Amino acid sequence: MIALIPLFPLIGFLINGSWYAFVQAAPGRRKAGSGITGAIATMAILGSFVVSCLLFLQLQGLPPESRVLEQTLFPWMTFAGFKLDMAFRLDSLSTLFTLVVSGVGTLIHIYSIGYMSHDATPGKFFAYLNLFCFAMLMLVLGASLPILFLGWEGVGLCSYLLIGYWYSDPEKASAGKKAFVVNRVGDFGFLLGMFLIFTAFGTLDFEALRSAIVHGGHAALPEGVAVTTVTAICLLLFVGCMGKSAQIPLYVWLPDAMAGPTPVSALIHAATMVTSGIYMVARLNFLYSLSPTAMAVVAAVGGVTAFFAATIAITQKDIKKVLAYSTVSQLGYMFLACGVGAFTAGVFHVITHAFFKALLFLGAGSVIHGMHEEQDIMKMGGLRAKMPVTFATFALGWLAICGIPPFSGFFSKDEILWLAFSSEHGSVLLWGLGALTAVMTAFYMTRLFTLTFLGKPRFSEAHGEKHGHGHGHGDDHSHGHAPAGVHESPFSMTGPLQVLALLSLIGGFMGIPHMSWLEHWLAPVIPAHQATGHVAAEMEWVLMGVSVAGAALGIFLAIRLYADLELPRQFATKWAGLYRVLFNKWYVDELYERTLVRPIHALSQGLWKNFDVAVIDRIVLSFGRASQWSGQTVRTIQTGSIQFYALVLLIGIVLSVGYLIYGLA
Amino acid sequence: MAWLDSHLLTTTLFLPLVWAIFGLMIPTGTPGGRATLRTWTLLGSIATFALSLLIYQRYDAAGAEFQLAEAIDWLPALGISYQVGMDGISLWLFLLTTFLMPVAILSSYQAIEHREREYYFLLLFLETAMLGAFVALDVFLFYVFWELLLIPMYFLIGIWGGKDRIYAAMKFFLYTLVGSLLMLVAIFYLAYQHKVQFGSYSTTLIDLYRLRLPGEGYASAQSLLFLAFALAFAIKVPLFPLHTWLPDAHVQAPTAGSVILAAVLLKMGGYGFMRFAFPLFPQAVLLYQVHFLALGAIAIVYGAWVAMVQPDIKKLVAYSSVSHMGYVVIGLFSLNPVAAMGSYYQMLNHGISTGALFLLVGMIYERRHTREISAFGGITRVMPLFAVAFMIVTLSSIALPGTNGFIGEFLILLGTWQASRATAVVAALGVIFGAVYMLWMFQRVMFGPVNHKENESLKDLSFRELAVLIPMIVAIFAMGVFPNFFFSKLDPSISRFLERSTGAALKVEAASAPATAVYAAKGE
Amino acid sequence: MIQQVEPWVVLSFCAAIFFIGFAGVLIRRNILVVLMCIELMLNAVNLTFVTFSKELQHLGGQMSVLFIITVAAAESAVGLALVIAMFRTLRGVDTDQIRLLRE
Amino acid sequence: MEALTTIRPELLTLTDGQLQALMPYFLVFGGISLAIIASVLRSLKPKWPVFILGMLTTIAGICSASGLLGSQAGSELIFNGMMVSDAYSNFFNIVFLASAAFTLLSSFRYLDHEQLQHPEYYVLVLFSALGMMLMASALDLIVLFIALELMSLSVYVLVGFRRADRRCNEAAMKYFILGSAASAILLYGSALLYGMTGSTNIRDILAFVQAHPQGLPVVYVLGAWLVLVGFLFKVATVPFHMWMPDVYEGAPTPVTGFMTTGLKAAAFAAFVRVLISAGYGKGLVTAVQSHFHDILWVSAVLTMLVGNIVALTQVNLKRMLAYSSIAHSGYILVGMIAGPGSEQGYAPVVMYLVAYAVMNLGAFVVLTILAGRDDSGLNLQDLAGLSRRHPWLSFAMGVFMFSMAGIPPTAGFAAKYLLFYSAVQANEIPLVIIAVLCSAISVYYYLRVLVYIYMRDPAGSPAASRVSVWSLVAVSAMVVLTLQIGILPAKMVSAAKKAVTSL
Repeated sequence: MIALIPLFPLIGFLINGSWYAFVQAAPGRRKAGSGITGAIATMAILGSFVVSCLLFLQLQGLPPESRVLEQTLFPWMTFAGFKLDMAFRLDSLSTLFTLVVSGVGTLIHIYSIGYMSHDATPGKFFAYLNLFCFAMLMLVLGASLPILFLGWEGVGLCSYLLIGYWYSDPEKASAGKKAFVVNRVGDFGFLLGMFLIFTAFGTLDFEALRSAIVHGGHAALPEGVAVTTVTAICLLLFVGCMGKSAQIPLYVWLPDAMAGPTPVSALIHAATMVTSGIYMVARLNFLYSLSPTAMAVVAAVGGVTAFFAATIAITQKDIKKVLAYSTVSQLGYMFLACGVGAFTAGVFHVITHAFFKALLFLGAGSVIHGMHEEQDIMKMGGLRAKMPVTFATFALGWLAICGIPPFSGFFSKDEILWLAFSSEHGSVLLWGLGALTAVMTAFYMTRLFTLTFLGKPRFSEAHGEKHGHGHGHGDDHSHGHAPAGVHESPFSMTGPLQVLALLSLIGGFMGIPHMSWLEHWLAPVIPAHQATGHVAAEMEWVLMGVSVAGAALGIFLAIRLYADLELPRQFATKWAGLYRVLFNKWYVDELYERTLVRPIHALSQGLWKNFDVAVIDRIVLSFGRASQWSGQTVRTIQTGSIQFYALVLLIGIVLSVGYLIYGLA
Repeated sequence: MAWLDSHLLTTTLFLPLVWAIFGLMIPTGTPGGRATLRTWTLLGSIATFALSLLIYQRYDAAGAEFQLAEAIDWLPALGISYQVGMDGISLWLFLLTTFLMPVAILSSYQAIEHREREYYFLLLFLETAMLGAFVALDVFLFYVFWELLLIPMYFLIGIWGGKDRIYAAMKFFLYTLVGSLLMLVAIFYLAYQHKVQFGSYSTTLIDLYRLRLPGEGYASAQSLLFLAFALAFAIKVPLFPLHTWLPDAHVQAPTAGSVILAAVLLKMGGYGFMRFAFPLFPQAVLLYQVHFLALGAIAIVYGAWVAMVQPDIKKLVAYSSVSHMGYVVIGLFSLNPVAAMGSYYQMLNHGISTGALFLLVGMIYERRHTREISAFGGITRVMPLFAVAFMIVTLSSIALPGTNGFIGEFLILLGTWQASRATAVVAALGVIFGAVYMLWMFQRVMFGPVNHKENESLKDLSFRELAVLIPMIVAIFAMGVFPNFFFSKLDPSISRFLERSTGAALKVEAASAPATAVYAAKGE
Repeated sequence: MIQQVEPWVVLSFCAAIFFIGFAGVLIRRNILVVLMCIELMLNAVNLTFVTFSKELQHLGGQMSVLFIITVAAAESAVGLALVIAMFRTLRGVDTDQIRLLRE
Repeated sequence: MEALTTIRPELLTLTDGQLQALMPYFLVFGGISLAIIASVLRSLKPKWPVFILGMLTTIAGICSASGLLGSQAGSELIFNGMMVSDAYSNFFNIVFLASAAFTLLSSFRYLDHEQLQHPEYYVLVLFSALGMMLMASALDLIVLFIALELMSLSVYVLVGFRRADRRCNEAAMKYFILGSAASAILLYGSALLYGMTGSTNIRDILAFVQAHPQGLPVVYVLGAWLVLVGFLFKVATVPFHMWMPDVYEGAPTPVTGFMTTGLKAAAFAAFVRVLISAGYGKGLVTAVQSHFHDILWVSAVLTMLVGNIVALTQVNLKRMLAYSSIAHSGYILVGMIAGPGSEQGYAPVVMYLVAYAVMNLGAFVVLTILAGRDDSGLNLQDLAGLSRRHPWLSFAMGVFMFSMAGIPPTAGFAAKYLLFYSAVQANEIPLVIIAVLCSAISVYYYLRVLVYIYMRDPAGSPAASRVSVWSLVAVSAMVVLTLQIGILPAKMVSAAKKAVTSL
């Protein structure tokens, strides 16, 4: 039964993939609409969603401590000295993720039917989407680290393929490659972490690992495993998370990943894939909680990333880039939560974030779609009237991410902030970082919202015509309806927006403080957080007030500032240096380019030309040359003179006779 | 049938050669004649593959160590005999060879336009030589096949190769030969030692396994003999810094030649280590473990780096082979079951995925007559099917989970980690750089706008080319998803290999034979 | 009383002749002279044989000499024939003239 | 030491066994006599009769020698122990006669084309074959000398057979002068040995050595060494090799082929006999042995090195094969050195000689076919694209080249591994390593021939080559033999072993 969840998208992928490869791709075929392929893909993911729901209900029917469903398909790698099954395990944590992935996934699939309706190769697109869902579901369902890793790399692949979906544009293709490579850097850590786990615990299965550590609900180090080992494991695995979930220093790929079609950004680069790092940390919470050092690192990286990304988001002009940095920032939040031991809060934020960020991205997609591929918010404005549904749903998402009660973002964000302050791993500093980020989040999101939907339009109606050239051949969908001007998107797109808006609105109620259903539900996997005594309970309300006030402040500032564009321009000129640094994303890409990419490239070039060819191969060839040379030299002895030949003969005799006499005497 | 039963291996082994000799009689003056010749050759390779499937079916993993064995005296005065037999380690490489041969032949249909008779003769001749090397149970017989396969490969590169084909062919031949000649001396020494220790000359492998050679220190017999063997195998693998023949040979060889070179010939190095160098000289293996681990790790990163900056696709793939085969080496020298299994699997993987890469490069070369990366760009648009196939193979090459490459690299790294963490860390860097150079190449060739006019009119894959690629792609996924299918026939053989290579087998023997205990005690 | 010549004196004499012959082969440019030098070497050998034969009181040595003289005659015949052939093509019998084949 | 003062009647009669043992020699000698008669009968147009007589002679000789090889149990001493007929000599007789036969086959058409069709050619070849046969069976140094001269004098003439050609003359002259000097040295050595041991019979010399295990007189050692130098000259090991490339290059191609095979085999055959009796045999532990060993060791190494590296630089095929012939002498010398210490004894040497004769003769037959007027057109470039014109000859050349390079499955490989195997047994491992490395060098120039034949396009219009049925028969026979010995060497090995055990 569990296997059906990933199986459906796999089948969808195979159908659409073969359809694309053998029918659609052939040059000269007439363009196919996205209808059939989209329907197939949607049916597939919907199937997963239905199965997920059924299984969720089944789980709910079980007593909490035995809420685990397992299915072993076949032995994957099993031989003397090693055993690994292709096995799935559905427990209270993974069931949440399957629901989110397949649920949000279904919505985004539906959305894509509209969004990709004018694309040349929708078969390919939906095949990729299905493949992604398959991999993502494998990731959350895997019963052991290697299977998780299978999904982990699988989603990376899909991310790569979808970012570079419009491959004709070299920049987009590069962005895809960058995503893959940066993720590979993370996977490097992941792999090593996995090896270390295997060496230390002799297993890679989550349950076996858990039972090696957790005894009677209490995590303890087994015999012979040092804390440093656990710290090393956690940190190495966290390197993997940095890659996949875009944390400092490996976050650089995510903003570039916005090159992909917007539904992809929503599904992969906001709602699901990027949260798999949090999933893994939550999954291995028993391991992380053993290592305070690792926890501190996770929290610090998360907090810093949250703040850092927010600073960049403030200055970005590309609607998707803003959202991308906001995603990085929110992911940082989640890790902050995990780092302070609030795994449940982290997961909570994953879920709410999935709702509102998917909503925001899809809304942005709707805007872009309506604006004929315009992504610069400076060239938008006043879309409220043109796109009422998009505006309304986007507004809900905006409020949710700003943390305004009672929208979903408020609950999860507040939970994180509170625990960052109150938990034993937490501190005022972390809280401060989080709160400051919250203010900035409210600020830049409001800026985005204002510039896009409010104010006066800063574009001409015929504007759409001159855009879309960048996508080359693969991006036909912008040409189809340019004369129509800016317009609201079709229902296949706004429908999902509305569902997501609803979810953003009510999603938070699953985790209302002190009566959190979520915490209760996750208790078998993540032990309920023990309230610590050192912070007064009233503080919670105080802090909540502070954060809401902060959000309100941010919103207020942004609305004031961006009502008129003159003010921000003045700020930008006044603090030109700071602005430039922020606008250029702290020059991190350039730094990597200078310190890693170019040196390694130069090194490789040098190794090839100056070492491989000039040294190694030359040494090899020098044997041949030396033989040739000595041959040339020796052959000159052959002078052709009889007498010289006789002389050599004589010399030979004299030498040998001399040796004989000397030896015998 | 009874005869076939008892001579199954020999029949399979020599079928291609005999078949090829008949093929020589087909007149190739007309297009029809040439087509007949191609079909005839293809049928021959398919028949061989069918027979090898029969072998697969007969082979019982739980049974004796070497099955389907045959032994005939060849040169009894020197203890040399014709002995063939099959164990798990032979089995899959044998199948890999017979599986790839039809693919290679099919891929040559259009690429080879002149002297086809010789070409197809040599291909089948090569098959016999390769198969022989994989089933030979007599060290000397192995050596004969090992050298024998140089002949057809030499001509394949030299006659049908690219611009510098003669240089490449010569380099390939000489490089490999120089390495293996010392092995020949070592083989003689072993046979002689057998005479000293057991009273008769023998080059039979199982006899030689019983030898006890002093193994203390770098100047000991084991150490020197191991080096002689290892040199031959390391060149074939090829291990850094003995790899420089490979880029030349790979680049210049015709497509089928590159495929076989990469897919099978390189495996002979790894196979040689597993079958001969390790079990024969267990102490020396321990002695040189560190060195080879280091070289393997260097090869992985170095190969990847150098591959990154290659302007020629084939050369890039060639250097990627250096990198990939580095994994095999570190896996073997880690001396534990996980890494050993991974290593062996990696050999199969590399055979499939690099073979497929060469096929793809060959296909695009046939269309454009260049392999310069800069001559391409945006090919995906004109050749979507090709792009799909290329993508899949690329993914296999960068070891994406779900493809075959992952299983190998994962197991190798996991096993190596237990033997030497530093090696594993460096080797794991290869995971990153592997993605860098492959994807970068892929991007430059397949993505971006089509900015060369010649590329606008490229034809997508033909039916024949699909028939070539689909088996490879199926293999890629089958091996990635159901590795256990392969492991199950391998497991006992790998265990035996490790038992011998770590000296465990000797220790067991020593316990029952106290006279020789002195040596075995040092086995660790 | 006639003083018996010590055998080693004779043998040394033979050796000297032998090497004189060899030196002639090395030094002389005229092929005819070179041929004579070879004869000289053979005759030194003959003398050696005879000396040993006398010393050992054994006829074998002297028998050998007869054979050697015969063979030497045949050899000279062939040699002279070759010299003639050479003279026909090269118009000379100088060893310096035959350095066409080299290296 | 028996003085030859009394006449013993039994020395003047031949027993049946002896008579039988002499049959090959008689047959060949009879054939030669008939051929001489035929060749002076000008009215008969002696080309065909002499050729056929020659072929029949060699075939008859081969038959009777192989009959003896099969039937003879031990060894048969003839002429008061001056000659012996044993498996060894008969084995070599077959080799010599076969080599002569194939030389005749390949020469027939060649001589027509070169306008050298003189019946003396066949007679001389047969004479030198007879000389070789006598060399392999001589037990007396004087007999050996006479046999050597019989062989050499015939070959001197053959080398200079193209009388009007300068190069040919030069080759003959060089060979003659240096060969005569070497013969004189050999003879001088014999004289010294005679003086020390009182006999020229090598069995007696061996007895002398066995009687003086602790120390041999210096003069004896000198004598023995000078005799060996005579042989080293004939087999052309460094530094006594200088004549060889010039002579091989200058001589008519089939003669060169004959020299590299028959002559070399004969020299080695006699060499082995003499070497053993001079104190380098199995079971003899003498100071001489270790000294000879050292010198031969150095000589072998130099020979292999010089032969191979100089061959690398040659473009004329005949000259290249000459240097390669030097190199092969080096390998054989390795076998000679290892002989006493290995279980195989000198069998690998014998085996190698056979293999070398087969493949080299084959190569020279091919060259004979390809040679243009006055042996021109034997440079590497002239072979370019040969595979298009002569697929079969190209294939044959490929087989011979691989065989010489020692690549399986050819005779050259079988012979080489046998040789190196025995050297390893004799614990000559450094020597073997040098030898295999040298043979690796050699692969380069052998393969280069194939590069031209198979991988290069023909340059210019090639001269019409002279394929005849006879030479094709010869080539095909050599290909078959090369492969047969390579794939199933056991028979040849046991034959070689049998030959050597009879020593």
